[in-house]
Amino acid sequence: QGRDNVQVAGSSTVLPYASIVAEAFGENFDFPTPVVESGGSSAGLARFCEGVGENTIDIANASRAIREGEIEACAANGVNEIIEVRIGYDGIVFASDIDGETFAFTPADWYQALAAELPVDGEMVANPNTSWAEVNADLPDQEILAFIPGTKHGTREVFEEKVLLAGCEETGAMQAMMDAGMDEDAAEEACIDTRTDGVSVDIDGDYTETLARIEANPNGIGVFGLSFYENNTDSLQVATMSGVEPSTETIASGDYPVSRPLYFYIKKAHLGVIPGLQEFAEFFVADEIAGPDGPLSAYGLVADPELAATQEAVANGTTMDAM
Amino acid sequence: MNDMRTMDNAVNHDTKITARDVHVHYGTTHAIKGVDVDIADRTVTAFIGPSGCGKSTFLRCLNRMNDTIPGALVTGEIKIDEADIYDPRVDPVQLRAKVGMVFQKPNPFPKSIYDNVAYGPKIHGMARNKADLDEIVEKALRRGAIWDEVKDRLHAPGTGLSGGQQQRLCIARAVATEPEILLMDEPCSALDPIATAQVEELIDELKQNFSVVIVTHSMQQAARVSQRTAFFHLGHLVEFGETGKIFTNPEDSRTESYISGRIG
Amino acid sequence: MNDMRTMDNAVNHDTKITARDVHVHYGTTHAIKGVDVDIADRTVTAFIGPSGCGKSTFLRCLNRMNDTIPGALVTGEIKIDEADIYDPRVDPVQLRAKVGMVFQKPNPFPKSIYDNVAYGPKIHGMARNKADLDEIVEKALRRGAIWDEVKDRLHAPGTGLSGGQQQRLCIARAVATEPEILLMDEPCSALDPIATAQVEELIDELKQNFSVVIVTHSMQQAARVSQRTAFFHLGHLVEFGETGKIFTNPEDSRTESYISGRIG
Amino acid sequence: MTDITDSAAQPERRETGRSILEADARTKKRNRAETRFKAYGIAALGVGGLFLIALLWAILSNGLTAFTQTYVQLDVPLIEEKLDKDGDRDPAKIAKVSTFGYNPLIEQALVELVEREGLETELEPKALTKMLSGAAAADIRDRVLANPELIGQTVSFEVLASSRVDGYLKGRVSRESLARDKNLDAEHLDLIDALQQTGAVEKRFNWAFITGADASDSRPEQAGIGVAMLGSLFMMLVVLVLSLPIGVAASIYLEEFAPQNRLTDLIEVNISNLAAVPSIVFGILGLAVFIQFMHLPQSAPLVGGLVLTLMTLPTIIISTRAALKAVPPSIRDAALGVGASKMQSVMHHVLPLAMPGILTGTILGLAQALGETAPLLLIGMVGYIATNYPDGVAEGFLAPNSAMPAQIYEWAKRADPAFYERAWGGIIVLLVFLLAMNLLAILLRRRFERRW
Amino acid sequence: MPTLPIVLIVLAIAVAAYLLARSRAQRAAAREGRRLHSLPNYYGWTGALYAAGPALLLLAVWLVAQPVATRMAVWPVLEAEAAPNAQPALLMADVQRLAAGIDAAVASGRVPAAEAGDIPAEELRELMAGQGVALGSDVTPATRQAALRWRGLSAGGDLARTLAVIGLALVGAAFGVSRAKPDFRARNAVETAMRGTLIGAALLAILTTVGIVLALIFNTIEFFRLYPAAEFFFGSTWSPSFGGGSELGILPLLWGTLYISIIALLVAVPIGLFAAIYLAEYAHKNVRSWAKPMLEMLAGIPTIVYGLFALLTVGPLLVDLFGRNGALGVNWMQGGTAVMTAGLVMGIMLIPFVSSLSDDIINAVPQSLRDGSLGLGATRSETVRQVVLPAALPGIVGAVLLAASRAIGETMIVVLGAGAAARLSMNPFDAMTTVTAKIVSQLTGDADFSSPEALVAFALGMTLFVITLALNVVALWIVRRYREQYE
Ligand SMILES: Nc1ncnc2c1ncn2[C@@H]1O[C@H](COP(=O)(O)OP(=O)(O)OP(=O)(O)O)[C@@H](O)[C@H]1O
Ligand SMILES: Nc1ncnc2c1ncn2[C@@H]1O[C@H](COP(=O)(O)OP(=O)(O)OP(=O)(O)O)[C@@H](O)[C@H]1O
Ligand SMILES: [Mg+2]
Ligand SMILES: [Mg+2]
Ligand SMILES: O=P([O-])([O-])[O-]
Repeated sequence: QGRDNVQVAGSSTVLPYASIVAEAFGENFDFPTPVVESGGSSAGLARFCEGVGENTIDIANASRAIREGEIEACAANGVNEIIEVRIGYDGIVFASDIDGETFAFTPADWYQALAAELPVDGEMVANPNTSWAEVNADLPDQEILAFIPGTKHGTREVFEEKVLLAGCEETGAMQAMMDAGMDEDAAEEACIDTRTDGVSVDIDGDYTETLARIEANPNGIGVFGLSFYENNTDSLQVATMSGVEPSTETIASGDYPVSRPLYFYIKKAHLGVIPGLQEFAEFFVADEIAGPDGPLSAYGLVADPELAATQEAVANGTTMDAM
Repeated sequence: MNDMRTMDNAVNHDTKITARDVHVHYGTTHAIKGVDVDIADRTVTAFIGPSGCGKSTFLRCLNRMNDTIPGALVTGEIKIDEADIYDPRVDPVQLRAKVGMVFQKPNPFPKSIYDNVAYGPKIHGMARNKADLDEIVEKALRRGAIWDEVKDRLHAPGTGLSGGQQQRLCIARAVATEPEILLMDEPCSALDPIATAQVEELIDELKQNFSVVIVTHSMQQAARVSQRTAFFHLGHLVEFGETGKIFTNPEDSRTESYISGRIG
Repeated sequence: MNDMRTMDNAVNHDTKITARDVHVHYGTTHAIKGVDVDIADRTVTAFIGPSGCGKSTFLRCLNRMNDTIPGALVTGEIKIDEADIYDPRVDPVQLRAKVGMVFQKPNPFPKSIYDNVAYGPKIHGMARNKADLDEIVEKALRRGAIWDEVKDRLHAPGTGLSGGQQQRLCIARAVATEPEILLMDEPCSALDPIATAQVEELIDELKQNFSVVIVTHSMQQAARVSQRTAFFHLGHLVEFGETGKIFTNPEDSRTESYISGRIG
Repeated sequence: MTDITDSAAQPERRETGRSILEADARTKKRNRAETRFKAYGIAALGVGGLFLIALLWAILSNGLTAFTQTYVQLDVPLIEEKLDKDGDRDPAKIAKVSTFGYNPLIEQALVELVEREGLETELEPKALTKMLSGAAAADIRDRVLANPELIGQTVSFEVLASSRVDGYLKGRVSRESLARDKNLDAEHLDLIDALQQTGAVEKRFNWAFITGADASDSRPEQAGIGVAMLGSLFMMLVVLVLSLPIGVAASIYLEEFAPQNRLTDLIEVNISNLAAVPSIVFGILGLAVFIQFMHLPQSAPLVGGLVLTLMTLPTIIISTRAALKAVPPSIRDAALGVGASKMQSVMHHVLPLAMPGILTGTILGLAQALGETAPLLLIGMVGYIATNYPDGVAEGFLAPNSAMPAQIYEWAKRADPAFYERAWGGIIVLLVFLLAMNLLAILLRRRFERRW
Repeated sequence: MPTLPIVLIVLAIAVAAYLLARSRAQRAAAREGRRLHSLPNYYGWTGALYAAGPALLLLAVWLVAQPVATRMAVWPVLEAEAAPNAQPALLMADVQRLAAGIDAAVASGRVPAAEAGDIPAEELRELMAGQGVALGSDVTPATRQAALRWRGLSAGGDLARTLAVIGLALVGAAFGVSRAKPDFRARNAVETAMRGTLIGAALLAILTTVGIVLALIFNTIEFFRLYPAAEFFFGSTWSPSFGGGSELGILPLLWGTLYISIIALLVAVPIGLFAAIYLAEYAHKNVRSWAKPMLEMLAGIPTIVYGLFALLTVGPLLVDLFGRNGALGVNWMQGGTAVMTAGLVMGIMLIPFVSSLSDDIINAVPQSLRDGSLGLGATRSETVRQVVLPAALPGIVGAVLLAASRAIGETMIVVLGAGAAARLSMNPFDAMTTVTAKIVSQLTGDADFSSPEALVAFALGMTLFVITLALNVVALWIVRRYREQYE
């Protein structure tokens, strides 16, 4: 008996968007509502690459691009033709308790607040900063306590690259380290190495956990997805980064620096054979859904300026190696 | 037995236990029906009667072991040393320390033989040290007439003994705590004549200082060890008096029938 | 008892059970030491001996109830009706259906009195219908001399009976399945003389068709009911023979000492 | 036997004279220990009860609001040229109009409502729709597709208010907290207040929460736990039907029949070890064995049930074995003695006596299975799944579905705080389900309990 | 014929065999005037078992074997044309799906049965799509050929299977019925079969273990290929990172697991045990029958609730006590999430595991032992501590082990309550994490699934599995040693 519904699995970051699309798809098409599982990008891609056939999923959501090793693993199991679809961007924001102080950060502030060691006169010393005011006199005198994504999250990578590393370069710390004899890789490592004295807390869970922690500890500053923040403006206030307030507009325009693309991957072998798969994929990236005025954007997705190209690729079934 | 001495003893001693109008119900079963009895100090009192007549039940009233049977209801008055044992102020624990009991079915603890006997003395703090305790245990086992059989296996489990050995172990366990009153529910039922004689000797010895109440089916045994005998029948205490008199010249016809082997 | 008849009976019947060089070890305890015995059909054989000498142990060998004791090891040969009961092909279940047992400690099932007795007949398919079963149960309870006491409370739990009642219930339960051989481990230990007499009558009746082996501490009882008597001592079968002879003219000095009450 | 000699000298009476009314020092001490011991027991029970109350309080206070929901009474003009241009009521053509096509109608209905009630507002018609759930359009469309003859009329619908409006009426959303919310403004709230006066906006008991299906992240007000409850029900059926007999059978073998040897030890150790295996590892196992190897469908309650069965087995086995062990050997002897086989003695006597323990194991095992999420993550039962009622029993086992704890977990992660309230509401439903499920076991256990 | 009807037919035959065998045995017994060896029902059951047992077994084996055999028979058709690096399994999967799809098309009447063999390869994929059958690639003539071959073979196989299974059932039934004579040991036969079932159930545990090991082992090996084993087992730092250069030492995780479990047990065991004792020995029956199920509710609350409870209630409470400006003024605790928080809350969850099971076991200790002790003048508590508990020890240890196992395996509470910091610290007020929490997080994260950072989840699972196995061996040994058997 044939499977008649589309099966999607993967990133919990993409899940909300996928569920909105799936719901609308189920309402407006004769196909059954697709099943969207969560479980993480990695687990989703792992199942995606399990092989071809009804007992494997059709689409993997990912909050990062598929990696080389994964493509190989896919190929080894016969999943050769993969269509990559970028659905938009996820803005990453820094927010704190609504009743607390207001912050305006720069990447440099974060680097200096969270780095494990800072270069002082060519020597690496353990980070001595305990208050944001010590980092930057313009910031409130509030103890440093940051809830940052754990290393299982792709967001962490973005955070390291676009905040810590950028801050490290901005402050000249990177240069100082290299001057002190470190090679570039080691210096980069040192830049993104966060302190372990309890000031920087890794969150392996979801944004709700980060929020709960801020509620339990109002001095904390957390890292959230834009959509999450927008749904919780009653308890969170957002900080500006380098003077830019995060919003779908500022992120789409590239003014706000911290964001990452979100993807889903389609198994081409299933196109045309799993009922509704093609339609679902096209519906997902249609303007009325993923465009700037669509429900995804309303929910917090930053629409992809190159959506048209994506739509075309989906319609043509352009696979990755063909790109 | 020497009837004279029996009389003598019985008259000499004060009443230790008084029961007045005791009734016991197990749910709907009316097991004891208005029993009045006075048990004298330093005497052996035997309870006899056909199986199921309520001997064990009444015996268990005397140290409130019936408390542990769900549904058992005891009414009436039982006094030991003038104190009502069903008084709310009475601590059944202390009562039972004073009124020891050997149960009808031997129930050794699943512990070593030594620990079985040492248990009581330990909880009552009767030994100051290990040597004391060893002594108490040995003495109790000797009095229970089982020392020779178990002295080499004191640390073997008490549950691995033969039926009669378990029974004697339970006797030893009960006497180890030196109760003032000892209730023994058919203590010799699983014993051979020699062991029985040894236990009877123990009872006789205990009687010098304490009160012993013994349930027995053997009228010979009752005649041998007891000074007073109570005959129970269908929950009633039919007759109670000097052992000699009960066996030779009972007042109630039922007693007579039972003794002569006509009712059961 | 009539000695003439006893002799008579004993000679008439073939051997039902033969035991040769039976040893039983419980871990390190050597409980039975090389016992040889022939138990005749349609006879009552009494096992006597001091407490702990191995009577129960040997009895349990005869229907392989020792199998259930962890650590018990039986060696030697025991044949019933010429078949070795320790042969691997033997089904102990069938054996036990044929060789019934009354245990030393009464162990009623925590079920109703009726169900206690009906259980065996049910699993052996002895009743075609409820009426049949009722009849079997009543008959067994009557034979166990307990019918009158329990007929109004057949559906009360068997564990709520008095000690002696439980014992008789277990006897009733054992006879309900009509075994060919009945092993009774001190079946009258908790019974009053009348009940004892009734059970002895039952034994006498059973003997007409079946073999009965009874462990007893009462030499009077052994003399009353049995045709042959085996005297055990410290795991040895010291003497075995016609009951009359054992009690009047024992060959072994230990037997004599025991019977005259000198060793225990 | 004794003779007269003893009676000659009366030895010293042991100087105890222990009164039973006055405790001596040692007894007092022991009694204090006794009182303490009992107090520990009461305290333990009290602490347990306290924790339970604290948890239940947290659950109830957070979750009860999920059982009410705000609805808006709306007269929607089903304009023919928008919904059926040709006017031939061809269902296929009517279906072509997507939910987006219904939005203008709703807008219009709202504007009319405001006007009819004589209210003033500065909000744009499009902004007005923010007061309603996204589900409204879908609801109306469904009704129209079911009864095309409605087209052309103005039909009264009861539609869901948006989660923010609902939150406002429940006190979760306040005017201040809306300051930065881009979804709703204070103006909306004025309107809502006014509409509530007129009765067009109303808060009612939320049956849809108990019977409904999951909804996407943008429509918390529509989400219900009914379908997931069904998923749990089918999973629990599998668990009960498999784990109880298998668990009891395995325990009987190990406790009553198994010879004392290495194999038995191995099995025994294995079973206790399985109890310590993290539940997610059972998920890995389930994915590998049931989905990849046996090709059972993904996200199916059947697979979930199988995985949870494996996870529950150790609990049932361990408790059953403990209960079997506690049955006194004399009972077994008694049965064997009348010629019952080992099997019969176990089945007829030992097992009934061990029943309370077995049922306890079942209660705990099922409770654990019912509340477990982690393994479901790997076999595809967590996410946006519980969207449709299965048709029929076979579908119930095989069609994709979620389960209550997975649904709760999902909701707890979602961004909109309205989902958070539903997560707690879902927990209430789960606990009621748990009690209902275990009620039989609890009653049975009470019946079987006895002492011997 | 599909499987379900076959099974139903076999069961019907079994029922018939049951009735026949039973009545035959009864009649024979009546005729020969002998008693049956066993109860009549046992004869019935033997008949039924002979009928159903072998037949169903055959069916099961056949169901597994037929596709394998067919696959082997069909592969040569494909082999010639297959690309050199093509995967037989994948190609065969396509063939199988294609064959199933054609079957479905025939069944639904879209393709007349006679023409099924004539559909050209090019049209097949479309036809299949209409049928909702996913194919890996376009249909080549060889695939089509293979699929047709497959259909032919499996149709034959299905027929043979139906006949063989039903035939075997009939033969078995006949045999079973023929054995129903009075002297046949029917009970023994049935009990042997039952025993086999029991053993089977017990072996399921081993099977599960094998399954778990197999599900973990390949990825574990893969992990150790990428990451040195010595650093994994003896490394004292856990810091995975995306850029490579992760340090994946298990020690801090093991320490966290141990620490949290111990605290949880320190909470659950005394509370659970005392509650059990109180319920079994002191409480009124009505109190007990209410309190016990109530406590059991603690086991049914989803762990995420406990996690939130830890994070939002217990954590802040502990900080108020032990934190910087806490009531105790000790400044031991930096944040709300700590070993203590998670341990406490986990302990609450485990209470019913200890209390309910122990309560049952304590309740099962024979009253005569209590009487024996009380009769010596022991207080109830002395009786409980020195007589009842030792007698109930094996069961209680079982309950505690179960609780400990749950503590080791628990995730959600740790994730939310203990913080995610992997560190080796003695301070119970520090944040730490456990092996299971990391298994979940590494498995569900964003990391490349073929990277050591993701694969480490399997190695963690495997290691934990081995460690708990060792602990259980020790526990078994201890229980054996201290068991007190009553009676
Ligand atoms: N389960 C057991 N484990 C170890 N030793 C045992 C066990 N059962 C009995 N024994 C020992 O074996 C010996 C014989 O015991 P058995 O029960 O056969 O005695 P008995 O003759 O029946 O005594 P009694 O008349 O007291 O019942 C005794 O020394 C006893 O301690
Ligand atoms: N737990 C109980 N529940 C209900 N009835 C009981 C219980 N215990 C005893 N009985 C009944 O109470 C009556 C007296 O029992 P008791 O045990 O006192 O008899 P007994 O005189 O000791 O007899 P035996 O000599 O047989 O031990 C009997 O009819 C018995 O069946
Ligand atoms: Mg009695
Ligand atoms: Mg014996
Ligand atoms: O679930 P994520 O892969 O987006 O963290």
